Amino acid sequence: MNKVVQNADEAIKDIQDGAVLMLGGFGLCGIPENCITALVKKEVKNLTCISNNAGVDDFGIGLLLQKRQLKKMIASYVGENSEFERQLLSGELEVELIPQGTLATRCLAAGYGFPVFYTPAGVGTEVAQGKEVRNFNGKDYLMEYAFDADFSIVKAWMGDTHGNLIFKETARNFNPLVAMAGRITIAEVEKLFPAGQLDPNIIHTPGIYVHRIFQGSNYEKRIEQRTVRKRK
Amino acid sequence: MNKVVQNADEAIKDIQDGAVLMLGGFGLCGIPENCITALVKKEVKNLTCISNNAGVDDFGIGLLLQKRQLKKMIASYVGENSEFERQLLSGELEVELIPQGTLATRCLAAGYGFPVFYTPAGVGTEVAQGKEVRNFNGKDYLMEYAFDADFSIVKAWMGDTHGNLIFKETARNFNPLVAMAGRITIAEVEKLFPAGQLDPNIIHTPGIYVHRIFQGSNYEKRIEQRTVRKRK
Amino acid sequence: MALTKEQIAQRIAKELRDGYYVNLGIGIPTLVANYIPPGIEVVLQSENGLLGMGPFPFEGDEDPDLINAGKQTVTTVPGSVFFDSAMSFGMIRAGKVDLTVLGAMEVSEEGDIASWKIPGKLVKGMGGAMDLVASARNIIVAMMHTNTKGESKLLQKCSLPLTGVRCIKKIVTDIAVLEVTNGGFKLLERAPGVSIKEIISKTTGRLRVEGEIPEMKF
Amino acid sequence: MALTKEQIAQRIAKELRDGYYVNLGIGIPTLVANYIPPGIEVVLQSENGLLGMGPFPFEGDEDPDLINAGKQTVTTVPGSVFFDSAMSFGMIRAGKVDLTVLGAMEVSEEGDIASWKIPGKLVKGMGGAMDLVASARNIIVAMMHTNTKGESKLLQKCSLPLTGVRCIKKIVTDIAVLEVTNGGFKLLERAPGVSIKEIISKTTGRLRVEGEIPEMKF
Repeated sequence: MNKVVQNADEAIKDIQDGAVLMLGGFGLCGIPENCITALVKKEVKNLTCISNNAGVDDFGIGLLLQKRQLKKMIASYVGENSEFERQLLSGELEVELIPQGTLATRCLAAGYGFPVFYTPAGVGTEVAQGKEVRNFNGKDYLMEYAFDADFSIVKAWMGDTHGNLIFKETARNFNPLVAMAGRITIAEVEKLFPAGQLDPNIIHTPGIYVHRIFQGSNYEKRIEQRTVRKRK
Repeated sequence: MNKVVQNADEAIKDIQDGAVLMLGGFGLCGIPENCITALVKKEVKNLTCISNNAGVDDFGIGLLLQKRQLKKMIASYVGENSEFERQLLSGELEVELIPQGTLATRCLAAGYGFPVFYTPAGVGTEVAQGKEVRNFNGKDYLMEYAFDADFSIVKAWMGDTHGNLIFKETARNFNPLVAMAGRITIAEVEKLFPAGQLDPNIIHTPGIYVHRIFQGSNYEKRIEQRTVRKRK
Repeated sequence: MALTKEQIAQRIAKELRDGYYVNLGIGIPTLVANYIPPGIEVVLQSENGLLGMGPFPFEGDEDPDLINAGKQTVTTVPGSVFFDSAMSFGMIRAGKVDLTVLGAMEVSEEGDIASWKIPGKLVKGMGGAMDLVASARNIIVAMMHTNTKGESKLLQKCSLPLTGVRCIKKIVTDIAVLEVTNGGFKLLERAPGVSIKEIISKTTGRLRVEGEIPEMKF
Repeated sequence: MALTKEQIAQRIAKELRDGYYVNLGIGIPTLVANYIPPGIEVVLQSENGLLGMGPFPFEGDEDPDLINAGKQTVTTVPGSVFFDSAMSFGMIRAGKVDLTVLGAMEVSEEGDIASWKIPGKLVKGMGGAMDLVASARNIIVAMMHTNTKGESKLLQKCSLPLTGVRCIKKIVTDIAVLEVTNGGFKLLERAPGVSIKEIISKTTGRLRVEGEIPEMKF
C-alpha cells in the first residue's frame, strides 16, 4: 500500500498534452507548488485546469499561463492575473466561470459517486443557460454535473505512505474535495510520515482517494494580500 | 455563543409527543445514551425515530420501544431486538427500511442544502417503488430526498461551548451527519471544553450545526458483539 | 450628510443579533466586523473554510495558510473551526448562516442583485456570490446609493447580468436604509440630514415612502 | 469434496491483488481476511467508517468505540483512518473500493442478487448491502451452492426480493467458481473431487461448461 513517489517529476510523469487537471487551493493558499513547477518543466500543453483561481502572473497556475500551457481554465474567480486577461481577450484561452460552491460540490459529487446534484446557485442568471431547472419545496434549483478529471493534484500539510492526508487551517479549502474527484490523485505534502504515525481520528482525506504521494520541498507559500495590525 | 445546557433533561425539554427525531450511532456504538434515558423519563410518545439501528431490548432505542414511545422507526437494520419484532408484528409500530448509504446521504443532503440526490442503491428492488429512476452515463439511479427532522441528537467524544464536536474512532459513524441534519441539534459529549481548547484543524462537526451541548455522565458504552483473540 | 463607508458598516452592524453566524463580503461588508455592538457575540464565516474569523494578525504573525475569502491574512478566535469548501457552502446552502452582507452594483425592486459582471469589461468571476445570494436566509446589501456617474443603483429591473433573483431583503446605502417588499423599495430610515426628496431623486425603482421616516441612529 | 466455509474464504482470498481496498460482508466473507496471500497487502474497509480494519482485539483490549459493520470489536492497523458513514458510502459509490465480497440467498444468471428478505419471515433490513451491490466495481458472492433444502441458489431468476440487479460478477460456492456472463453462469473451477455432473445437477440457472474445468487450487 506504499504510494510514495520520489518527487513531483515522477508524480506527474504520465500527464500528457490535453489532460484535464483539477488543482486544490484558494488563491495562492494551499496550492501544489511542486507539481505546478514540474508541469512547467515538462512543458505539457493544451491543459484544461479546474481550480478555484488561476494564480497570479508569476505564481501558481499563472506559471502555466506564462508558458501558454493552458487551453481552458474552469474557475470561480480569475482576477489578479494580467497574463490571464491578455490570453482571454486574445482568444488564446477559453474560460468557464462557475459559482464557487458549485465548483466545490462538483468535486464532492465525483468523490461521493453522485452523477449530479441540485443547487440554487445561479438560478435566473446566465449560469443557468442550458441547464435543467427544477423546483423542490417551492424553490428553484439548477442541476449540475460531477466533475470528471484525469488527474487531481493537491497539497497537504501532513501525509503518510498510505496516502492519508491532513490539511492546515484554510489551506484545506478545495484540497480534500479535489483529492476525492480525480481518476488519479497526486498529493504533495510538507511532511511525509510512515503509515501509523498519523492519528486515524483526524485524517481529512483517507488514502483510498490518493494514488501517489511525495514530500515536497522549497515551499514559498506566497501571501497574496498581506494584511496586518500594528502592534500596540 | 455559549450553547451549554445543564444536562439531558434540559437539552430535550421541548421535544413533544409526535416529534421526528434523528439519532446518531451504529448498533450500540456512539449512541446518545443520556438523551435516550431522558426521553424515556419524559415519557414523550408517538415519536418517529430515524437512526441506522433500533438498539437492543434493554439498551439504546430499545429503551424507548420498551415504553412504547415510538410510532415509527426509520432504519437500515433492526435485528437484535425482540420487543421491536413483537411491536412490528402486532402492528403497533411502523417501520421503514432504507439502505444504509441512502440513510447516511439523506442526512448529508439536509446538512448541505441538497433537496434531493441520486443513488444507485435500490434500483430494481422494492426500495425503488414510487421513486423517480433516472439514467446518467448509462447507469440507473433513484432520486432520494433530504431528511427533515425536528431534532437531531448525537453523541460526541469531545466538544466545546460553541458546539464544535470531535468523535472517537468508529463512534463517528452517523453522528456528524445527523448533527448536520436537524432543525435543532443536541449534542452530548464525554468531555466538554471551553471554546479555544480544541484544535480547529481537527473538528469534525462545526458548532454552527449544533444548538445545545452538555457533558453526559455514566456512559455504559455497551459492546454488542464482544469478539477477541486469545493472548499468546 | 451622506454616510461614509465606515458609517454604512456601522449602521449594518446594528442588525447583528447575539449568537448570529455572519458572512461578510469584500469591501464595505468587511468593515462591519469593526462595529459589532458591545454585549453581542457573532461568529464570522469565511467561505474559504473558516468559522470564527478574527482580526488581521499583528505584523510578523502573518500565516500564509490562514486567509479569508478576500485572500487577506487573518487570525482565529477561541472556538474557531476549519473545514473544506464543500462543507462551507453546504452550511450556507442549508441556511445555517444567519446573515450575509455583501456589496452590489445594482439591486432591483424585486430583490434581484447584479454584482459580478459588466458587459464589455473583463469579467473576473462570481466567486461565491451566486451561492451566497441564492442560499442565505437573510441578506443585506451594502452599497452606495448611486454609481460614479450619479445614476441610481436601486432600479426597477437590473440592467447588468444578475447574480441572483428575488433574494435581497434589505439595503443600506450612504443615504438610506430600505427593505425590499412586494410593493418595491420601502424606505425605512434616512441618513442624518438627508432629505426624503434626495432619496426619491436618487432611486429609480419604485420607492414606498410611508409615514415618518426616521434618521438613522448610531 | 465440497469445500468448508473456511475453504470458500481461502479460494476467494486468491482473488486479492496487492494494493486492493476490500469490503468483506458478514459471514463467510469475513473469513477471507484470514487467508490473505503472503506478499499481498490489502486494506479492509468497514462501511461503518473504517479503512484499515485489523484483527479482533486481545482479550481485555476491546474498545466499545471501535467496531466493524458486523458490530464486532476490532482493531486498527498502521495507516487506518476513520470517517463518517456518508463518506464511507461515498467512496463505495465512487468505485474506490476494488473488491466487495458478500453472501447471498440467491443469484440469478443475469447477476441479480437476493440477500436480505424472505417473504413471511421477519425482515431485519438491508443494512449496507443494497449500496454495496449497486456501487461496487467488482463483487464476488460467497455462498453455499444449495440451500438447506438442497435447492439450487443459482437460478434463472431470483425468487426472493432483490438486493440489486445485474451486479454480481463472480460466485464462489462450496463446489464451484462461476462467472456471470451474458450467456449465464460460466463454470470456471470445481471443488477438488466434485464432478461437473454434480455441479450441473445443483445449478438451476443456465450453466456454461466449456472445455476442461480445472479443480480449484489452494
